[in-house]
Amino acid sequence: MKFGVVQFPGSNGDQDAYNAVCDVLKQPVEYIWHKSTAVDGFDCIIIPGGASYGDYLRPGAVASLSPVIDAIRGYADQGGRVIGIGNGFQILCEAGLLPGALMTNSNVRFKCSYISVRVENNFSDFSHKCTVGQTLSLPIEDYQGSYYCNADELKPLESENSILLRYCDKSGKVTYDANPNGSALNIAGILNEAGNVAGMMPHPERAVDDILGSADGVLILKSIAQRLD
Amino acid sequence: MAKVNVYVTLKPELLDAQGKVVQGALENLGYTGIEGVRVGKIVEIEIADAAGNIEGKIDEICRKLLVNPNTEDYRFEIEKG
Amino acid sequence: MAKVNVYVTLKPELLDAQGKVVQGALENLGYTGIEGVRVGKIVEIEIADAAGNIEGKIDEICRKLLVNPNTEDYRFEIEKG
Amino acid sequence: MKINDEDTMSITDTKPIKPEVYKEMGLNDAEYKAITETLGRHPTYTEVGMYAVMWSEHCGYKYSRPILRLFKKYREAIDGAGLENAGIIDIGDGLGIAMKIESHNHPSAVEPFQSAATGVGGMLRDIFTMGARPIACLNSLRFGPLDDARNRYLFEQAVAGIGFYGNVVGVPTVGGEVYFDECYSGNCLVNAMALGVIRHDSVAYARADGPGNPVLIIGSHTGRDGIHGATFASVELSEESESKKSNVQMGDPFAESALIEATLEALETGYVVGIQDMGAAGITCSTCETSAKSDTGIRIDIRKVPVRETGMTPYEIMLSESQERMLAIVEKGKEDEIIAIFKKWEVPVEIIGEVTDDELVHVYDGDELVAQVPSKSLAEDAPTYDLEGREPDYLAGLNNYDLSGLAEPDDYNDVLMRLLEVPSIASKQWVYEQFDHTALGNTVVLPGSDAAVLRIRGLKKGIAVVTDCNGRYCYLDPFAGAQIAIAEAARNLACSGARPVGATDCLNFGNPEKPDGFWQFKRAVEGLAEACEFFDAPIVSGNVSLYNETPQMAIYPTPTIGMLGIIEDVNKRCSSEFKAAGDIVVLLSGVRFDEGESLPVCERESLGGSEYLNTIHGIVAGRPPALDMDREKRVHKALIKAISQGLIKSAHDCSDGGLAVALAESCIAGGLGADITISANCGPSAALFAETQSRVIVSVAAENLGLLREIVDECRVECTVMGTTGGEVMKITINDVEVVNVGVEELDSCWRNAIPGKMAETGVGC
Ligand SMILES: Nc1ncnc2c1ncn2[C@@H]1O[C@H](COP(=O)(O)OP(=O)(O)O)[C@@H](O)[C@H]1O
Ligand SMILES: [Mg+2]
Repeated sequence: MKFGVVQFPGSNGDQDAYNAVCDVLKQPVEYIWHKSTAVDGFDCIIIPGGASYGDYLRPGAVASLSPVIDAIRGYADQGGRVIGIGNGFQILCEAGLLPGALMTNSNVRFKCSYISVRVENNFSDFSHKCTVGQTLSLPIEDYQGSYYCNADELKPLESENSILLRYCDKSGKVTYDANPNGSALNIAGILNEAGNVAGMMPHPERAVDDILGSADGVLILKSIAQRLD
Repeated sequence: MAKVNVYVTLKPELLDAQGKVVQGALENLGYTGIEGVRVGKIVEIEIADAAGNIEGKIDEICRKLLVNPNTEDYRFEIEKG
Repeated sequence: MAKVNVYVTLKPELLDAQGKVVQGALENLGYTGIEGVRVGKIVEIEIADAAGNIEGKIDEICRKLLVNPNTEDYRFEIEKG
Repeated sequence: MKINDEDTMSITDTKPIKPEVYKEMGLNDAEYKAITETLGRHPTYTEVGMYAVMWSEHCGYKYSRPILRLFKKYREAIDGAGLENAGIIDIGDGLGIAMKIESHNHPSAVEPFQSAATGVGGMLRDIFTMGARPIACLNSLRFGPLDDARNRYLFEQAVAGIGFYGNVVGVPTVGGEVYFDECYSGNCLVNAMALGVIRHDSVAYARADGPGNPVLIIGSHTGRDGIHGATFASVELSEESESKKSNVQMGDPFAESALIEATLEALETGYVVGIQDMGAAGITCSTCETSAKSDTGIRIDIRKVPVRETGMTPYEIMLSESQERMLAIVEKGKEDEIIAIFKKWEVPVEIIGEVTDDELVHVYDGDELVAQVPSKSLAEDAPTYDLEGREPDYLAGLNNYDLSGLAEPDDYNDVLMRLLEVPSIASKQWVYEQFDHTALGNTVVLPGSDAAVLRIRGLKKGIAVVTDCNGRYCYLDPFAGAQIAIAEAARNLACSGARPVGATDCLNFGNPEKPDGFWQFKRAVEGLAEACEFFDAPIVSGNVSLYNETPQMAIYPTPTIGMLGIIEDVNKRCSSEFKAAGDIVVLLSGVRFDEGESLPVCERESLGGSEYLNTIHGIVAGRPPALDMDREKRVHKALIKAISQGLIKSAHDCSDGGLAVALAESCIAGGLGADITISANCGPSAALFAETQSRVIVSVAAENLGLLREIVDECRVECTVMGTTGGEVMKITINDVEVVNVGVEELDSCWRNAIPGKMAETGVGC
């Protein structure tokens, strides 16, 4: 079972994602250069976090036009699993692989912090190791992490169980105060309609060891790895 | 030679967080009667060759890269030189 | 009632990292003859009361808050309504 | 350019440069004369510019070099192989940490966002130029009080700029400090620090060996920005500096992140002979310093330098401080391989010349020779001056200020809360939330504790890092204040379980040409030099920022220390918050106890220089608290040992605001109250708020108290049980009188909302 981690100029979460797959999942993993279109043979492709192309213009806008994303579009159409984390989520939205967009945080400041998210869906390949309603502690770090989509897209997200994670308080309640950036419906992560493409602003790959403050990210990584078994 | 100014603004129905902060700041500075502030982008492009369907080309560039149609509107001006 | 558009652009002698990336992306998309791209800001302000020296007021707002005179130039248009 | 021909060209017929011109650039008559003597002719305009920047204080250290020799590592480097971009500290296992701190003060007062951003960029380049992979950034920031809108603007923009750069590059900003004081109003301090990991066998050097080897310029195109930035950093800020504004440098963290990956990959090949980043004085500095170090020369054609604008003069190209650029010297015949690596990362790269054997820097503008200067005269022969220092007249009066008449406050709860609200003491969450501190996934102790702790992939050991300096102490006694900065940095490391292994310093001072200013500078360096050796934290790198004053005021002398420590087992790291109800709260102290007493002998004077005195009484006077380095070190030893055995649940040092503030911070961070009882032979204000040194508050499980006592006895450290954790209230009883009783939630909200509250008074610009 082979993981791919896409490398864009300037993306910096690639190493975290790569190391997490090596150290935590102990699975084979390879970098995929942004100009490459060779995406077959991977069991899951990670589009990592961290400022591809400097987040210039709009985060993810430039990266979404790269050859690798075109190839990933085909890969996803055939049911290939893709997870975008942070900037990776932004890229997937910009590329139209996920609905909606990520907008500037409501306080117009970058925010880095451990937050709590509630698992809304545990049928997916990205969350079946969790229970519905479980609270995960994960770090966020973004300036444009506020999820938005129009009403037409929002309804199906809700009705089709495509909301993966929502910002909540420590006890698991989804409240206004627990929303760190103004996201619609406190959305922190979503799935596409087919359930094989996921995007999330929190970083599970950085929360993989109690010593780092949380190992809750392991549940998400293991969900991916074990469904593939 | 053409100089193109593309103006990209947030769709009016969306909350403009940055605009709101600027508005608050203006109010703090004592300016009254500010009813709304919205912050958008200008992208200035210089193109060597202004022949052909330049409008069509710019429009394409906007839709492909400069603008996120989910959240933004745009208009542009072309100044041929 | 007045609607004011303030256009804020980076001084021409300064490096526009954003513009450079946009230019590179356009070239990668196959657009040729792009000689330069610069990214700036528009701030749209709605003011209830357009009486008095509104130009002066807007200019002051630009200098106090909207524009960083070390790095940016600006111009504005006022549309009285 | 005929660079392959025998270089027979030389510059003749030069005319004298007008004194106004070289003076405007910062050279004096004697320096100009020395240049003409070295060259045997008058310099060209380009050459004067090159000398002016290289001989400025910022690059040439003309006033500070004699003093910096007090630092052992500096002396050894200057007398030996030469200084490198950053110092390297051995951490065992074949690995080292490259570490450096640097100021971006003057530009920040003019254009805070870009200056803070480029400060971070410059630091990172110093690190990866050595071949080290950057793993963390820290910073040290000082501004005037937040009641003033201009100060709020500077603070907000500097923080945003640091965040912008570090967050986009993807190196976590794991710690730092922020202070506010009137003395920084006209002259804020923005110091950026970075560190990276490196294998000892793959260190890269700033050298230009091997005549004939090609010289490459790498990275962003050269523009007109920042010309004479180094000179600018070497004068006092004045109205006139307003007109130099247009030389702000713009940072491009995206370009930097590609530069990091490409450079590290190029260095891996082993074909890079030498490499130097371009900071102050750009191409001038990198060409002359690398060749001077290798006893070679360099010949370049500035027309080969990729430029952003047309019509740039040789002078402008040689002095530009455009960011995200490097100079590399590559093994002849391997240049294509190296160039291919940079191309892959889409980083611009050009061959601009070659190494020569004549020890000269030759600058061609196409066919025309525009400068030809001995490398060493630029890089090493900057004149140094022994300035005169004199103890400032005001100092004796301040030091001997009589504090005995101070009234005790009526309400200690109120005083405590007022101190927690002082922005220098209050929570810095507003700041560090704007920095990505979890990037790279190695941050073990996040901002908010004493020192930041990082794991190193594949190793059991971890590292701890911290920045520290109390400028007020340094103002009252630069020698003692500097020593306390070192002691406190080491103490913060010890609180996380780390022993210090090295340090870096940023010497922020006023005008050295004034005897007061020079005395402060010299005394502080003397203090640092002695203390850093004593605490086994040799200073391996640093930076000097002088002239931090306005016509109204000089800053407090502020020798910021960045210190690195090692934790043998990173799983054993400790943090500052109380962990569980029912734990015993213990004070470890290096201060002498009198028979039968459970708190140090303290006198009124120990309130000298304290935040209490400043905030509650509006007085900056007295002497800084006394430091006994030997006792201090024993506390660290006991603490590190107890932490390594897993005996201690939390540790937090007493610093600004004294014992009461430190207790409150451990309560707030842990969301737990404490019931504390102490006895003292001084007034409650001194017992609660004196900033007596060498003290650490720890919490331990009751069953481990005995084992802890054994360790502290063995280390000859005082250990006083003060109470227990638990409940929702923090209570302090002194000599049977309850003086403090406040809910932790109330303390928390004072402390947490102070900075956001002040900042909400303004809005962000866009
Ligand atoms: N400018 C900053 N950048 C990042 N972290 C900061 C900054 N200022 C303070 N911090 C963090 O906030 C915490 C408290 O800082 P400070 O009040 O200076 O602590 P101390 O009193 O222990 O020196 C520390 O973890 C520190 O690293
Ligand atoms: Mg501390």
